[in-house]
Amino acid sequence: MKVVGARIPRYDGVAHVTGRTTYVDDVRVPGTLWAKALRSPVHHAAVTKLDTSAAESMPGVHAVITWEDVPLLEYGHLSALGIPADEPLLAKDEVRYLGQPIAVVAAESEQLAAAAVAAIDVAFEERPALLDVRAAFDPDAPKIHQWGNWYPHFENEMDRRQIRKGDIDRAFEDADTIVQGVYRPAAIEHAPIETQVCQVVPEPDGRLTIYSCTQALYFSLGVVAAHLQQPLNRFKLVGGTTGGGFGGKVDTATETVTCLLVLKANRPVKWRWTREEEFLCSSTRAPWHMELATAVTRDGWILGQKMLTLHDAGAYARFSPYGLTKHSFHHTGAYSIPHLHFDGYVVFTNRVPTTAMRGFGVTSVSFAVETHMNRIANLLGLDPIEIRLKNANRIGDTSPNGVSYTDPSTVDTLKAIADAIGHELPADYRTMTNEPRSGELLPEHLVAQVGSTEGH
Amino acid sequence: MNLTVNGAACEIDGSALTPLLDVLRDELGVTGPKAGCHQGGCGACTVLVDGEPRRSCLMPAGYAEGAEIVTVEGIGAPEDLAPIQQAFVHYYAAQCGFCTSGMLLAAQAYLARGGSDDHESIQEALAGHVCRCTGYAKIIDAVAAAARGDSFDLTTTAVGKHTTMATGGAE
Amino acid sequence: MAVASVAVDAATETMVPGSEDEAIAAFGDGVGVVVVGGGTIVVPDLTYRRIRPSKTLMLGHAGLAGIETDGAQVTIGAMTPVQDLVDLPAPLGPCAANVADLEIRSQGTVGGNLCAGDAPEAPRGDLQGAFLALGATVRFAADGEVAEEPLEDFLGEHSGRLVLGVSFDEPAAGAFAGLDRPHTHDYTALAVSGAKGNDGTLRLAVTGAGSWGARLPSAEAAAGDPEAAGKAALQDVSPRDDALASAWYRTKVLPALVRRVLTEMGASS
Amino acid sequence: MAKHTGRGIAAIEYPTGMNQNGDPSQCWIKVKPDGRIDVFAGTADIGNGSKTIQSQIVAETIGVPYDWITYDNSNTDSSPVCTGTFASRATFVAGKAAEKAAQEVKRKLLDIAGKELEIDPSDLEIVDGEVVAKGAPQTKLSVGDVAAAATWGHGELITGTGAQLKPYAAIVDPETGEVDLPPHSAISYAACSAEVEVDDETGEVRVTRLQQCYDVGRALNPSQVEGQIEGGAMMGLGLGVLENCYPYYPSVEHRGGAFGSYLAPGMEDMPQIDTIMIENPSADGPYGAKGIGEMANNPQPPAIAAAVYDAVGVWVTELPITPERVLRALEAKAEPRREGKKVVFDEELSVNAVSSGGIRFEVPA
Repeated sequence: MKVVGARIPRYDGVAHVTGRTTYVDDVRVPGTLWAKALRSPVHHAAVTKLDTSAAESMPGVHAVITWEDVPLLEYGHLSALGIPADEPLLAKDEVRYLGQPIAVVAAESEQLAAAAVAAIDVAFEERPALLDVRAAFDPDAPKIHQWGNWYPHFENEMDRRQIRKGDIDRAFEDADTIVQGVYRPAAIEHAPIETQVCQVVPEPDGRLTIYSCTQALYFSLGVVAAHLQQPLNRFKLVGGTTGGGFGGKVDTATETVTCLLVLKANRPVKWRWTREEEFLCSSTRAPWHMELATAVTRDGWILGQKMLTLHDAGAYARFSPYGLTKHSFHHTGAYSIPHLHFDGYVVFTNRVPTTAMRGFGVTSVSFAVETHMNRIANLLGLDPIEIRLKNANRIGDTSPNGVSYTDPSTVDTLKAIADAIGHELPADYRTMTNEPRSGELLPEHLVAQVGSTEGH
Repeated sequence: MNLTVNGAACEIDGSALTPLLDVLRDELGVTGPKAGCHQGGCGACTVLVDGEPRRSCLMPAGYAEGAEIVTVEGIGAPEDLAPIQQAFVHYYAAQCGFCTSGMLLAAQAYLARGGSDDHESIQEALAGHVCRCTGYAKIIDAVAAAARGDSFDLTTTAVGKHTTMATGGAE
Repeated sequence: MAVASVAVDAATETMVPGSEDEAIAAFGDGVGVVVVGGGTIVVPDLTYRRIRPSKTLMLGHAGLAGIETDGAQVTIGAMTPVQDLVDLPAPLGPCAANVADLEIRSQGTVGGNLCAGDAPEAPRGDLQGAFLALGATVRFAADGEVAEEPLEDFLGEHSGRLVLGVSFDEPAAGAFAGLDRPHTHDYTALAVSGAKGNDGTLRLAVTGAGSWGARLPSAEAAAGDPEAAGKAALQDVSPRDDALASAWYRTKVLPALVRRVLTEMGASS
Repeated sequence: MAKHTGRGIAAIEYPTGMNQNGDPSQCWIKVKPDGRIDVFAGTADIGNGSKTIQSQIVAETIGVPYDWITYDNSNTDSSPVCTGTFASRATFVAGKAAEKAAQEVKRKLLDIAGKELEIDPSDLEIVDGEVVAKGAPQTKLSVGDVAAAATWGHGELITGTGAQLKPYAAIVDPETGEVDLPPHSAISYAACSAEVEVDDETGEVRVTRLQQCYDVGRALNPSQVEGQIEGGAMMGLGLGVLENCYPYYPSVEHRGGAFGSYLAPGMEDMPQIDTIMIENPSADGPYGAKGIGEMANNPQPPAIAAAVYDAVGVWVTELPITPERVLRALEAKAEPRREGKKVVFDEELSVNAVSSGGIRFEVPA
């Protein structure tokens, strides 16, 4: 018997194909109220008036909550790592993106909740919006965030993530060619087929049961407990079965607000975002702006790389500082590059906050580095597979942070692709392995790159 | 209104305008069809109406009056799976499962009209159904296998049609 | 069950006529009436509360579906599903086949398509260009009277009028060219239809270059030279930016699509 | 008018587990009196298949059939901590916790069995649900009998707990980014070839083939790994040529709120996909596995961009590579600026062109 390595069908496969898997939206609790949110209709504004009394007095409306109802208004996605919080659960005196939630209503039906949202008296004084990360640093840029237009809380209160390795100036001096390019992948929707949804039920013992579509049960439990300033066992988070996530359902977008509505209404409440809300108001993959300057020799050795990254975080930080740090750790791609100079900024703009998504931080840099690599090969008249094999990270080579690689496979995967497409490699490339560099593959500029693999 | 859902006659109050999806899920408690968008854009709500695949979020319930409606619950139970359901299990064609019921019913209708195992025909028949997890490859393989009339071993999954294994690296 | 996601207002009066005559009578002058054909556009508008009508006219049982051929004349009922057109000759068949996916084509109707203007995301009347190229006539009811009008005049003027059907003469030749990305979920970003009548009249029309489908008279005038006709077509449209494509892009591509249609028709006639 | 074909290559790497680590996952297991196994973990199954994988790991580690396992990740009352299903960690980190918990269960089962059989536990093994004396396969006791003996005879509850946590790799020098501990648990690698067909008149790009090779460490369930890779390929295709929240970025105008205006890849967008899986085992992952769920959408966009260049001779470096961007690039036919040994592409996109002095990207000539 070998279970590991076997093609076992999904644990929940039969439940999936018979429609019996219970997703949050399939939970049925009698007496459940519907939640609907009042959201910002503008990209950036002061909230000059917020009066919910008319909505509250409508028949069938059981609760309206605003920022005033939240015990701890700001709790960050990275607070557990000691990173300060910047985003209110519900907007207080200003809104920073179109769709930002301001107040949420619980009522007997979805249509009644929508009518109550329309009855909330709210006024805005619009402010100029900042949308281009490249203009965020300019003196005349609108000031949109309490921390300034870019995140200032990296270690030692630095305002950027830096990587410095080797001597970039020497790499540029020694280079035969310096290739510069700009790479800008787009913001992407997670677009799981199940939209953001939760159902919260008050239990006889005073606890709240939270039916959640979260990708991270304990993370979301911690977020709810922190906002409500309650111990973890006040809540039972029920989940584990999620209709697609891709990173967006780490956000804990609905759970906390729904708990607050339940505590106010003392009734079960469900908040299911519409597809339109999912597209327009839920967080996205970030758009990135990346500039690369790479020092290369005419025979295709990469001596050094300078990089500037502007990460468009949208209106609030969420996971962006984490994502940018991960990005910086992987900004050389699958290659060993001795001289590095990286500056990355988490830049705030008046768009929907961005969050984790499949490949967080690295999808962007893979596009930049690899497209740049293809350009370099093309400019130098070199084969795109050979130049990659030559510079590929090998066992013992050190990463941008100075850590040695223990299990690289760049050589293997590239050779397999060369085979698959019928691309014949010269003999010395065909025999390449992942083993530590030596001989012609260890030119002078890479000697210092070979570290120790012990201890990892 | 009188509907027949998975063989059972149901009497429904409410507006003829109410989308069939909401009648099924919220009035009848038939939760197989999923509310993925309420815009007709994803296909998670597709059911069979007199044998034809229809987006139930777009169809006013009044249009289904007197019709035979079949949801995923109606094509096969766990102990008695329809061939297309067996194919989805055996080909690992469902991941998160949220698009699966709509996908299955579109496939079921395709098979019922004599659809072949030709990949392009399958792609055309199921084109409106968004799956964000699988990349569609295994769904197409599953429908093709069901179209061929294969039988399925439910204790294992099929060897990937698009994959080869290699041992490499630095052992 | 209290968990009702239904956002359709219970207050909306629904009228479900069982025949064309009943439909005409129920529609009346059309004031305050929202017509529900297949539901593909109106039902999401209702669920998302973009419209909140006091009265709806549901045509599903009014018997307005079907394609009839009488000599050279083809008549298509307003409730005919788009899917029923896909095997017709060009430009209508390939144009219909280019609309969305099988299920949406089976639910969306010809009448609804002719009354669909642009939405924030994109122009929606995928079939309008093909019918314009065919010189189609719309049969409609208003204030209880039935009348006909060229589609060209009717587009955008459907308020107070209930579409009953559309008719045209089978063309001697026809062609359709659209952007052919295989993606199925979006509306037609840009497509050109052409048809040559039995009397030699040539009509060209576009979908996606404005709020409504539009004839391309300047291109028609230059039709002898497909390249020149393509460029001339730009005088006839004022495309705009939307979620699917920019005005710039539509302007760049329209000449090519016009040329492809003319070339194909030239080859087939 | 012409359609042109092209091919492009990319090679990538991607870390498993949270960057800088510090992300715990835990698991606990109890054994019912008939030997059936209940596994409790807090790992959400978002479609990735962690319910299946963790059940497989537990069955394999203890030595019982897969269908003896029940897996409960349904709530935070019964399940221990799991940081979550993201960062390619559900198999690698949470699966390792399950393996550790199962090892403890196995050890306890062998202890009880040793007492029942009066054999030293180190001379016993568990094979397909039976405790067997090594070298004397006729001497055996079913796991069900062992569990019964533990319950009714020895008065013991057989449980196992496992926790996986790699310590947080702090940045010791924020000026250089140097760390003192490895910031990743394992790194996975992939290479990709993309083939495209480009219409030079409409700018439409159709991806016709993706050939990919992934180092997956070890495929614990090859069908599930394929599912991740194929799903990732389509998401990568979306990144490359279709998807965009802001069609006129950085403008926020014309943002789509429907599947009709946000182009998530559909079934007809699918190219031919061929995948090669290489098993280069990770030292730290359960049974050598690496996490490849996320990276599966990373190699396609650059491979597609290079294929478009190969087809029509223009670099489109803003994603997605829409028909409009292809046509604009074809119209501009931009050549890089050459200055000394510098070759400068995309100057109009640079901060140097857009910022009025707030930020610059300086490179010596």
